[in-house]
Amino acid sequence: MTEAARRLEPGMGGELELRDVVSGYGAISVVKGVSLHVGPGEIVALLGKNGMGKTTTLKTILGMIGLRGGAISVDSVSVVGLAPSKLAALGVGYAPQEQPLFQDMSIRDNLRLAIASDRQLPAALESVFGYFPFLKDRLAQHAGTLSGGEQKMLILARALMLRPRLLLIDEITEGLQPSVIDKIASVLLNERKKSGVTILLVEQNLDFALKVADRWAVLKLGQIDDEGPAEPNERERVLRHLSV
Amino acid sequence: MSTRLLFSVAVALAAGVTVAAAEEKPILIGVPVGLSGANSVVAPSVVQSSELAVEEINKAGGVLGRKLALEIADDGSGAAGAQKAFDSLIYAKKVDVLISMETSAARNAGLPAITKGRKPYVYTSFYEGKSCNKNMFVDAWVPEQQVPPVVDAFNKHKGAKTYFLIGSDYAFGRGMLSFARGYIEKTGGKVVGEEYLPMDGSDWTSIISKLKEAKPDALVTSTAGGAPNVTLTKQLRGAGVSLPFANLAVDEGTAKSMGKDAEGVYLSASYVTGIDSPENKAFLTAMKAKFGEALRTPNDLSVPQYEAIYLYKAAVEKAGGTDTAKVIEALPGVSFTGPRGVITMSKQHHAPLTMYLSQVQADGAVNVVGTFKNVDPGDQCPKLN
Amino acid sequence: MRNDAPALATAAPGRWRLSSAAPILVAALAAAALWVAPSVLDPFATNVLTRSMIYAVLAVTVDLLWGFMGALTFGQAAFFGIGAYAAAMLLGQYGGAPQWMAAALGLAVAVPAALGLAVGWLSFYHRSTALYASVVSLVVPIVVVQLIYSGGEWTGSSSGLVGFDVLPFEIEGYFRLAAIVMVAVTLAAWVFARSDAGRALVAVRDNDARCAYLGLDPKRLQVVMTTVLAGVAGLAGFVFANASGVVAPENAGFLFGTELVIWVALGGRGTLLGPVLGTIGIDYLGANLSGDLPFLWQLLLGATFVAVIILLPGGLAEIAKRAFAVLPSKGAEETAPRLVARPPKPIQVASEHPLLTVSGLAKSYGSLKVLENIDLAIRPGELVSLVGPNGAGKTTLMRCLSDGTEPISGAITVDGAPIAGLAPDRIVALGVGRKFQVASVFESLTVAECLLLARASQDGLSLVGQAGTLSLPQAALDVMRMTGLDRLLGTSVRLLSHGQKQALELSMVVALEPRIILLDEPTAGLTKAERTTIGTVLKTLTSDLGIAAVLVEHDLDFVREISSRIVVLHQGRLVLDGTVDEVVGSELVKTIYSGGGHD
Amino acid sequence: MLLILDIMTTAAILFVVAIGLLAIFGVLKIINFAHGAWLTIGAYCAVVTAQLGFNPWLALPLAFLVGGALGGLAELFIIRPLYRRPLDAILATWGLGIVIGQLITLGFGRDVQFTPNLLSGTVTVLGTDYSAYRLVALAAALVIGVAFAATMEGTRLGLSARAVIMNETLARGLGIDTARVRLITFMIGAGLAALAGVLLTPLTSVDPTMGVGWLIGAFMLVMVANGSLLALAIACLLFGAAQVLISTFVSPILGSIAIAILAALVLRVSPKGFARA
Repeated sequence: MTEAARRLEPGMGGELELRDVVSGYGAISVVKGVSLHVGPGEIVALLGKNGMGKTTTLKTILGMIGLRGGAISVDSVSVVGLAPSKLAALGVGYAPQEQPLFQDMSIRDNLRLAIASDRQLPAALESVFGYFPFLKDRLAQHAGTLSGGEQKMLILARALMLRPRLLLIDEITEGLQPSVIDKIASVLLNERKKSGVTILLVEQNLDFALKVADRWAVLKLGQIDDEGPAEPNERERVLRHLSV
Repeated sequence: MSTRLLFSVAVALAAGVTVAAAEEKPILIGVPVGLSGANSVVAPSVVQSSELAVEEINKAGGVLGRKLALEIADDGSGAAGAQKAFDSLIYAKKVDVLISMETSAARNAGLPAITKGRKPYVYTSFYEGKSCNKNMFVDAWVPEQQVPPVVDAFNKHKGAKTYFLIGSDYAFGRGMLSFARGYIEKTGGKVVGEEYLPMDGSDWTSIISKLKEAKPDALVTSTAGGAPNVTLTKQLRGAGVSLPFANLAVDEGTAKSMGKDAEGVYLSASYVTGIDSPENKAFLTAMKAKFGEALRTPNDLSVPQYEAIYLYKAAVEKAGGTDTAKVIEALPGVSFTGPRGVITMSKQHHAPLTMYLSQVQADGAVNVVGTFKNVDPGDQCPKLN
Repeated sequence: MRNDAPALATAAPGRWRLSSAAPILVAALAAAALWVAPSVLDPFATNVLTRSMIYAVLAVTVDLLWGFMGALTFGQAAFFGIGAYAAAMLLGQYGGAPQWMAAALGLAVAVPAALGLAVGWLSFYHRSTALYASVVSLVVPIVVVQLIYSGGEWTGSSSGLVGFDVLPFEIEGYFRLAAIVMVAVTLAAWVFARSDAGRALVAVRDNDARCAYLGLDPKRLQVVMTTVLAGVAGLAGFVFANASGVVAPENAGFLFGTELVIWVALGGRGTLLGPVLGTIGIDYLGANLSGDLPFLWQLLLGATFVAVIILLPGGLAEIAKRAFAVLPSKGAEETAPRLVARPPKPIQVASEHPLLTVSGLAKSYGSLKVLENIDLAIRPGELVSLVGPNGAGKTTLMRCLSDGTEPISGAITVDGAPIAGLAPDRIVALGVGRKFQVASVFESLTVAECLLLARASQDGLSLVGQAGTLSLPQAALDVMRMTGLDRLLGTSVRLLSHGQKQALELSMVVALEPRIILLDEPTAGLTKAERTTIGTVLKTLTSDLGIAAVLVEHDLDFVREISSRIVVLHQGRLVLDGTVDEVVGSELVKTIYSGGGHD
Repeated sequence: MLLILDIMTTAAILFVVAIGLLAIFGVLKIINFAHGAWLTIGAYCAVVTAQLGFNPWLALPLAFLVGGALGGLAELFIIRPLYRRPLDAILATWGLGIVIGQLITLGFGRDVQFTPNLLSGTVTVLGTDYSAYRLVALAAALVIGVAFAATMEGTRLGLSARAVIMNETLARGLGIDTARVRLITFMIGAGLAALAGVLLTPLTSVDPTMGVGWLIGAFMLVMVANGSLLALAIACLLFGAAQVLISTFVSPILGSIAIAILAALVLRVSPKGFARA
């Protein structure tokens, strides 16, 4: 892995700013005025129950769903109206939750898709092999043949291929064993230490979120319902928002 | 776009009005013809020969002192278009007669209109025969006239005993080949295969393979004009078929446009440009003079059209006017000496014709190799006399 | 609502009668005008318009199939051609004596209808796609034309048939015949399209899954329509054969089929009058122009067609609509029926005998196991909430319960009857109603029409008229009253809010009078007040009427409040099944929701 | 032997004709009913090449470029607004086909055009005289098929196209410019159709409506292949064989509609056609 390549250029911190964001599908607005700030190098966990607008918020940032109101900027530059392809070029990485992999493509092709040019491929592959060595020997294998945990690691690896300055992660821990969750947590924290990447983490797994994030925010019915610092003593307070 | 459309409507309406003002109304000849669709390749030549005939007749003083004028209408080479074209000519343009080369489907579609509209109709296209209507006359050939020269020649000069027949699956294709089969068998030959492809089919592979396996002495084809003719000939040549090969459905012009692929093909026709007669030479000279560069090669469809207009002229003169009943009565009795020789539609509304067997040469020229005088059309419409 | 009802009842009839008389009035005027027309028109226009009007009949059938039912078809030309050939062949063989003329008419309708039945059966089946129906409709004319070509003397091959006996009319007579047939068919189509049964066509186009889950058989409706309209096309063929005196293969061909679609698209699909006027206008214009400008005419028509498809999907009718608002559009309440309560079904007594049993249910997608070893029994009057984190398999379980054609292992019974292999509409008939997560309603219909369709599997639908009353079970009325839907009966569903659509779907499901009701997140995206309403309704349904309810829900406050039992799913397994207290207090549940709970 | 050669070459010709349609359907999920018009455009490129006096084989690259360029225009102005209305896209492309046919008629006339043979004569294959050009067509099918597969598997464009086919939302989320992928795919599909048009010239007549006859067969094959290249190859072989066998042993008329009927039946039984694997 080349440390030099990962060093950030000045002023490229991946700071994310959402102001009064409204968006949704068809006649329905799912996100109804969300304001959220994620500072450069910060990790923020966006929590909340199903259907509260977490994934919609991520997709709105990525430009996959049209913004109906408010403003979104990355490093103080508005990204509203930018096609997802332009965002990727700006260094925004994404680890989606629903149908996150091309199951019938090789692992290598899945990883290739994250970067714009094959010339960067060897270096980028080397860098993610550092985190997930198992990928190295299985590049030709179809992604669909990986186990659930391995697939999740592949999703994360792919998001890291881009060497993003801002990383949007959607429920990466869903259905995973604790050991894999720990592994993912350490990868994220490591990457932040190394590259100063900013991360917005959509999660339902509270323990994981509190472990990785600096701050948390709970989304309820499309609005930020509560937020606070990610400290162990906050657990009960957050759980009230999430459980029975 | 809508203004253009409106403009077109205006033009169309105006065209209907302009005829009204002439001092003595000209005799109107309606020509429904396939300007679009399958016949659109040959239609321009039919229009040209009609124009020449009308120009010549008008220059010579017209018919009973009246001028002739043409009304051309596109029949789309099919039934639906023909219905519109016949209606338009008979009812909107109020023509006195219809003279046209058309597909069989278009002709049939027009027949109810000429019956209801009570107009004489001269059909100038060769066809599969046996279409009868008291208002309709035909001055082109039918199978009884076209097939015997070919089969006789193959019999006599090529010693052909076994024949393979290939056609498009439509009335003309089936009609020609079924007559050919009968004639071949009657004259002691044998048909070792008879195959058809749909009219719009373009893949003759299996049929050609069957042909090669049957190893006949000669091949007779009768496809739809235009594309099927070309695809079949190309694929036959591609497969290396070099039998004596007669094409009952190809005209001189198409044969020429096929280039080297058509070399050696026999065709049987009542007209080829190479006919050595003063009438034909005069006709060809006049056509060249009138159309110059734009001239479409005259052919076995356009020349009958030319002659039919003269036949109609003769009938009107004999009848003393354009009254339909009188013209119909007069038509079988008149004759005209044109590029094809003397034409009289005296046999059950059909015409005995001189037939020419010719062969396509390497340079595309079509040489006459045999002449058959006054071939009788046989009993086409026994009920019409 | 009880207060509003009389007002509705008195206000509606006057306007209503006028609007339902409109088609007949228009038809009568059109018929009268067309009857006189031949004495004014020249013979050319008369002849051309005769054919145009016959084609317009076909355009109406294409519009019903495509514009209303959503099945793009190129096949109507084939049925038309078969009808024309059947008549021509019979009349050519036996002559035009009255009995043979009647036989020709019968044959011209029956043969295409029989083929239409076969084509419909081939085109529409459970899980068939709209594209497949179009594919079949392409094949049919190709095959039919080939048969005609190969028919030799029988069919006249490429030359078609001519010279057969026809009805003893002059051209004016044929014009009037064509006009009458066109006006009658258009009127029938108009009345039908506006009738309750006609709305079912639109419902099938909008959302055929919802139709199935209302206990209707959308595929059967599509097959019936294909059959009947094939017969109508055959009738047009009969008239055509008589009026033109000739039939040709191109009358049955694929190209003619595409032409019909072009006319309908240009006229305005889904408007009936648009396609009729479009067909007559374009065909008449074509007859005048194409003779002189054959290629240019085709070019103009093609270019206009492309432009209309892209820019003006509603066709020329849309321009007319926008400019003058002349085409009848239903204003709110104009045609809304009056609500009445129907006598309640006998209350199901809460018994120990389970209504729904699931035993050993497992389901997997490829190697991914979504559900494993689920055992569950639900009794009348129970309100069971299914909870669990994302991906636990809750929605999959709901789908397995309501669609017997889902491949599963294990057994599911409703009231003792196994549901394996049953399509959704059959399971609805067993008394299972399902509400989807995303409100599944009919966007193009009004609220009242949606509810009528919900009752259709039990009460039927009128083929000609619109029901004056809408008789719903009291429970459905309650849902509507509480959510305010009762005042929006004539409103187009498209205009409803998200919450109103959810309430409408719930009303529709309740209107089915199910014994078991499956609800997938009925409160998603609703306001607090709306959720309270829904909760109350559900409690009433289960406790008062003895209906069993199974609920997938994420709002745990809501679950706590209304459930009689909670079932927890996690990673495809049933991990807990108990009372509210048992589950809420469970450490296991807390672990699951905080991210643990793995084996 | 003759039969086997007939089957192989018939399948090859079907494959060449259908692959452009498949490329577009696979990625865009749009059925290009103007496919026949692009075959015609390609064939007229051969006519123009001959008129200019160039080597007839030069028509192949020319047709690919012209077809691709025109395809790009069609995608931008006609296809792009209709991605959400696939049935309307069928109609709009059909209309486009009419327009192209009429424009060709206005430009070149209705006549059958003369094109020089790419290759004439026969060769002897295992004792059977066989049309040399049909064997060339077989080779062309293999070359085009392999080149297409290599593009899909080996290049970044192919990678992006496969990503769009498998999961367009995800592809977009990963920053793939899906609009560009669609445009380029349509251009390639249109280019391949035009290329096929040139390859057809030695077998068929060249006239403004020549493409229509090939459209339905190609459409049916692509439906059965459901966007998969391998399935298309299988479909061409099976249906090509059926067509040849029925033509040979039953009737060429039945053979000519065999593909349409068989495809409809196959789709009824298995909606995904041969693309099961």
